[in-house]
Amino acid sequence: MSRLEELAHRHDDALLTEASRVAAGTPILELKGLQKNYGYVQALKPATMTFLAGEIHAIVGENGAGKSTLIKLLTGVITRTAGEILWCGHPVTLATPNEAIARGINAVHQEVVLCPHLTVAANLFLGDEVNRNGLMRTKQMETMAQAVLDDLGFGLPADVPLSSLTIGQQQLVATARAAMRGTQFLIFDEPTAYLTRQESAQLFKLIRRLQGEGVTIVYISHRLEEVFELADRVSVLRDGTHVGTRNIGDTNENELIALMINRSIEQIYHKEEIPLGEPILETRGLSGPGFEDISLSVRAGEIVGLYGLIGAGRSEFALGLYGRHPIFAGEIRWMGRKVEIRNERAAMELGIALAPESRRDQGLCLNLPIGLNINLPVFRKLSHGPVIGRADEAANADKQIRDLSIKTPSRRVLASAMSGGNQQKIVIGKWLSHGARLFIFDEPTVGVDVGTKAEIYRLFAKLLKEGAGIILISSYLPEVYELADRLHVFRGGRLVGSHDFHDATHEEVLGEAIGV
Amino acid sequence: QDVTIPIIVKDTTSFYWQIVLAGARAAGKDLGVNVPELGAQSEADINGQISILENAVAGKPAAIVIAPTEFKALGKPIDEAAKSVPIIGIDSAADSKAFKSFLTTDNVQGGRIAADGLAAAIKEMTGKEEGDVVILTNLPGVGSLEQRREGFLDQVKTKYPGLKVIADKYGDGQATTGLNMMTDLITANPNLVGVFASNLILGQGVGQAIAENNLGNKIKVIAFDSDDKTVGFLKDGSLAGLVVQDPYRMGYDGIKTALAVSKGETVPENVDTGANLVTKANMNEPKIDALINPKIK
Amino acid sequence: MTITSTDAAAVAPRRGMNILFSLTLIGLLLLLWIGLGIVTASFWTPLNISNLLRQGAMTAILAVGQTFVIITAGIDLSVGAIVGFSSVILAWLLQAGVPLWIAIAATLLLGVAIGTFHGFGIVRMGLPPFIITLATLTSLRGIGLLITNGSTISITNETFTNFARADFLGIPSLFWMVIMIALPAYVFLHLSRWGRYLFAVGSNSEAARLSGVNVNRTIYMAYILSATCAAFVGVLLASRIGIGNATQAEGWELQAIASSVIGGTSLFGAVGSVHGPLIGAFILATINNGANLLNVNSFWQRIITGLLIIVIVYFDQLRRRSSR
Amino acid sequence: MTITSTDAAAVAPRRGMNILFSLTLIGLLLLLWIGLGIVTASFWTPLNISNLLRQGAMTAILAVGQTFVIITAGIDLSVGAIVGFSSVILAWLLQAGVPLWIAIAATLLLGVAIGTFHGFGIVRMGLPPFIITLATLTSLRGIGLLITNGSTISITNETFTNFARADFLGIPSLFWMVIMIALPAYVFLHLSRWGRYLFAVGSNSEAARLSGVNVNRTIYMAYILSATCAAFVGVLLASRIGIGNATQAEGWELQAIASSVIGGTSLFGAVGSVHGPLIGAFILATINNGANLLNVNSFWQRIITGLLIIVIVYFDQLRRRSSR
Ligand SMILES: Nc1ncnc2c1ncn2[C@@H]1O[C@H](COP(=O)(O)OP(=O)(O)OP(=O)(O)O)[C@@H](O)[C@H]1O
Ligand SMILES: Nc1ncnc2c1ncn2[C@@H]1O[C@H](COP(=O)(O)OP(=O)(O)OP(=O)(O)O)[C@@H](O)[C@H]1O
Ligand SMILES: [Mg+2]
Ligand SMILES: [Mg+2]
Repeated sequence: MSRLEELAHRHDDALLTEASRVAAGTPILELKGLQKNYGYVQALKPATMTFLAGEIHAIVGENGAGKSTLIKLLTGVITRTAGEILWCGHPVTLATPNEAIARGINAVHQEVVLCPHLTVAANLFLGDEVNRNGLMRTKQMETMAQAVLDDLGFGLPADVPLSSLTIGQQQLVATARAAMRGTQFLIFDEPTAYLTRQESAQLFKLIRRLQGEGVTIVYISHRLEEVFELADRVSVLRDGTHVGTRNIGDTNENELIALMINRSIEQIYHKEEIPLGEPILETRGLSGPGFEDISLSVRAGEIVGLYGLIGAGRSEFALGLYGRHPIFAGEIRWMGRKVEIRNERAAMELGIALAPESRRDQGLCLNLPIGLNINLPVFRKLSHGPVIGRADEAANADKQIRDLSIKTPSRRVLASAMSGGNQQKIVIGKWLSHGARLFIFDEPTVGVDVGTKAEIYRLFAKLLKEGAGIILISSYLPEVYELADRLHVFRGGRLVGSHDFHDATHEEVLGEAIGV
Repeated sequence: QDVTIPIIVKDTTSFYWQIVLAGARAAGKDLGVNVPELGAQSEADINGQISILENAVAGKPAAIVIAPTEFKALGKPIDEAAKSVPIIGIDSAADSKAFKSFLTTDNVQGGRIAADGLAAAIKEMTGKEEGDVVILTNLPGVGSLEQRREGFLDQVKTKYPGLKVIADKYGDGQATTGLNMMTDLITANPNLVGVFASNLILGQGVGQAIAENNLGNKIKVIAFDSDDKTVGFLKDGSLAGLVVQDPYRMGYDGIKTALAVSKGETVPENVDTGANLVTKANMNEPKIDALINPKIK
Repeated sequence: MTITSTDAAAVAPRRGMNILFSLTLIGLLLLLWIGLGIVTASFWTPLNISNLLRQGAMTAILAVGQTFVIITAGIDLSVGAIVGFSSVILAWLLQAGVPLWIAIAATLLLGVAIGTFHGFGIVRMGLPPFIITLATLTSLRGIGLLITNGSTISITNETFTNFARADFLGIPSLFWMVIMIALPAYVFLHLSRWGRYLFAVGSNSEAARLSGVNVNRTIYMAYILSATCAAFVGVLLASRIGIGNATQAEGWELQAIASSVIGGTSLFGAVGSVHGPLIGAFILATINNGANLLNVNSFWQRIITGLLIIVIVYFDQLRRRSSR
Repeated sequence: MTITSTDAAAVAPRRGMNILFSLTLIGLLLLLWIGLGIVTASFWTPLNISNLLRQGAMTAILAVGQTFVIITAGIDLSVGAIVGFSSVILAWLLQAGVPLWIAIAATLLLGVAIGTFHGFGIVRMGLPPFIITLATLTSLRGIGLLITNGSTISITNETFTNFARADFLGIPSLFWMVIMIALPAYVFLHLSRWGRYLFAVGSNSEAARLSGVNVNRTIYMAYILSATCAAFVGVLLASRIGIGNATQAEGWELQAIASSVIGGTSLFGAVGSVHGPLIGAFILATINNGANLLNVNSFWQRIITGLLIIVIVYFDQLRRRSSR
């Protein structure tokens, strides 16, 4: 018996095992006219769907289509406005997370919802602690947690505070947690958004293993190739409406895209022939916290891609360039001139823009309006004397909302009310309006739907044509591979390989990143 | 100079107790005694004063002079302290028989004097001892203020049936609150003729309200204790009278008596240092002048 | 915070009280005023309205300053102490013969200095705002008491002490001071970029920093504004009661914070306005004024104040939640 | 909070003071004690140590209760008022002839009730903790004053009033009470899952809820514990001063919060311990005790207290940061 099953065994009770009696291939969960309104926003219009026991069911749709809303309804995070949910054939309320957990419905949410102050082990066991005589068995839980993490091949320590992990790693912890709980029905909401190929592969192995144990899986992703690799069936949501469900064998990418966005796009990766200009930025032997001896250059009109596994030091390098982290050694040359970038504002004044990796921690002021978030870097430009030009402010915000098709009724809506992908677009929009010479995009398309992705890539081309340079950090290999004029591979904080466009194969790049 | 006699007052942040301390300081200088000046930071802080007494005892002084904040609460701690150090009480009593000597002003009596002064002032203005009056207390739960209130209310009830106490209000220790309460009372009670403000801070606030509205000839105010602000109000007629005690003497004689006790001399068991009504009429008498202009520096 | 499965159903029975629930904070304040106008004869007299405006003025100004700090997710416990301390400094300078305007300017500058010190403690020394402002609270009272030797310093300058009781165009000068502070504060917080920066820092200081906001300077600014408002209130207090006394304004920090929170400011930062705390302060002043007019027993007055705070904030919360 | 590009360089000159910086909070407390032992003859006398332990005891217990609340990212401003109120209730019950143990039990139950009310206000009515506990603070003082009619109620039960003065095994009974509270509090906070839930709720209440933690119950629990600790301190205070008086313990809420924050608790929640606030409370008590022994002028005492708070928390912050 594996560690996972051993843990799952702790949860044997009637409510939980109810689902295991549902025969594979027959409905385990049915939605009948399920609906959710946020005030006037209809996030999910009456939806009728069926999930079959033991299947992997993918859900795809544009940003703001209502995917996360659906998942939150199923896990008791929010309560429905109307409709019915049938679990194992009988109606259930699923009004609280506890009820969902008790029935064996678990989810790995899009935004990591764990406690940053607690250790990894404490998070894994939260709400489900191992007790003896009323006291927690902290050591035992730590050992068990470590065993599970090792069993899943995640290679994470169990005794460090969660906040010391990167988002990708936190996502893995959330996955381990959901898998541990005697799950019958497990939902993944864009689990690979922050993962590299390596970790994604591990995750897929886990998903297949769980399926083998009879667990029903719902899998939400914007990466269609993952859907085709994993799923048995796929459902499409558009604007809160369920527009169809297909067996995976009966459909193809183009049909899904057409269903999702109601039109077709010829090509996602938009790459134009843009002549490269003078170098904008050069680094020579740059070292700082988390990266060492990095030498690279970015020319006008060039996209420089940085690829690597989680923790490879790419984000740290970007923050170092941007003056957020100190530089220990090496030099930065800007337009051929040696410069010292002491802080973020100095970087901005030079003409560098950084769209950071974590939209929650670094990118957005979540409880402030979208408009304020978009304009935050440019208020200086929007001010006449001490007072902000209200019209300019509105115009700039609305322009970005339009250009990036951010799905919101108004710029006054709080950023926290946006779907994950739309939040990501706000982070991008923030920096597009800044108008810099060098743009650093750290994981810019995390959680962004295909249609908008194509839009964003088109915007990249526009920036390049205006004479800017771009550093594109991505853990999604196809993205950097197809877009970058020059691709650098990071491993352990060092530059381990550099390639021109399509110079190396996927496998070669991956090999360098993993270090085999 | 190795004789140490600490003096513990109720509230070091009040002018009244600063005069007591000034008297004690002068005595210390005159008699060659080291006088630590201790005290809580609010008259309501009973626990704080007990702690300070405990700490003072730990320093093994020759004697301790204390003005107990609360009658009952300080009884036991003083009994306890008296086992190792002679204790001299000033200002207020405590539930203890351990005092070697006791120099008090009677706050109940002070309240009575205030009632008399108020009645006289009203009579002077309207010709009769009649009308609506209010009593304002700076803070609830403070022993001496309660005693003044008690004395005042009792005296009004028994001696001046024509005076009607229409409001009996408590503030929060702030002059501004006193000022606000007074302006509101003026608004709500057009027939108001008299006010008793039972301590210095309230005297300042209430005096200001009267001055602000120029009502010195319509509403008579008796306050308790004095400083140059309230003496100024007395002069310009915003206040009709001040009840003043002799805090300086209390401090001075307290230390003097304590030194005598520590040397084994016999001392009088009870001394009343008295309370006086100061009005515009008698404020220039030398005895009164000394009371309202204590030599504190 | 609480989730019930019957959100939709729960709304229905409330229908009858809907009007109450939809009242804005200023609506609740007006309701209080109308109620008091009905039960007391003297509430709506010009004299009483003047009194009311005067009584709420100082807390209102403190609350506005405090709000800047709270929006950055900080807290300034020292404002009450600064008020008392400033009254002492001003009285002391006047006593020493310093001309009035110079004395006032010096007092306000001291406020700036205290605010700068708070900023320094938070930004450079990494102290929690609660701790550094608590420390100043304690120390400032001590210094003030030391200067006055525990007593009060009278202010003899008549021009100055007359100011607080004067009217201008029928409105008390103290209330003009509120307007004089509130207008630029409004422009600053709601119309200028620095105001936006305060919100951004309070919401997510890392995001603000990466957006090029000078987070440290923003924090300095918030604490300087708060301390300077407090010093200004100290000047007004000195004028109103005609003395400098270090123990005055004790507990006003809680009043200011309460006004701010009643006015909708969130202690977790990034939520707040200029008008909210003003209304909050006048709600508190109205409760006291009304209780005095009605001659409510002082002890009952406390009980009622507590209950009214709960009721008012509860209605306001309901409105906010439903409007979302 | 601040990032300078010369972090590395700035560390070097500090080398000499390294020992100071690496001191834990309890190290700083011991340092204070050693220092006081050197400069005063009476500090290390058994009598004075007893005094010190007695004087810190009540704040220490309040601070532990308060810490539970702060860990959930809340605040309890009412604890001082509860202390005063409980002393009144206890004295009143005793005066009415209720047997001692029943009176104490009833007082503690009242604490539970008040805490439940706070929980209700926060969880069900959605009020900010600051507001609901401020309201109780105000109202409870009013009710207490109403019961005592503004004065005090004497307690004649000698057994009871002797208790606070008594020693047991040479240690003051009040300090035994601290131990009696601290031990179960430690087990509760650090070893039981309810303690962990407090941290989880303070860290990310949404995550806690999704994990099946009963967030509402956890919040109720924190406020009930805090209020009950306060009621217990009220009982101890009644024993110590032998009276019931509603205005006692004014400002103790700030003392308790300060002790907790000095002890390393974060007002943003999810960071805190049981020993931290205890040490914090005794640091504050030591400062007062030392100042009295050294015969420091009481105004200077305030100034020094403020400065020492800054210094101590600064060193503690430095240690925390460097140990990270
Ligand atoms: N708390 C909220 N308040 C108001 N509206 C909300 C809230 N949460 C989500 N919405 C709205 O509901 C709609 C659906 O959001 P949802 O998060 O389900 O989208 P999604 O399909 O998961 O998108 P993405 O791919 O970007 O994650 C969006 O328009 C969003 O703005
Ligand atoms: N302030 C710091 N000082 C020293 N090392 C750090 C610091 N911050 C992060 N690191 C370490 O630097 C390494 C690089 O992390 P970084 O987040 O930059 O990686 P990345 O390549 O961007 O990967 P990801 O895909 O997770 O974004 C990690 O091992 C991290 O633990
Ligand atoms: Mg989503
Ligand atoms: Mg990264």
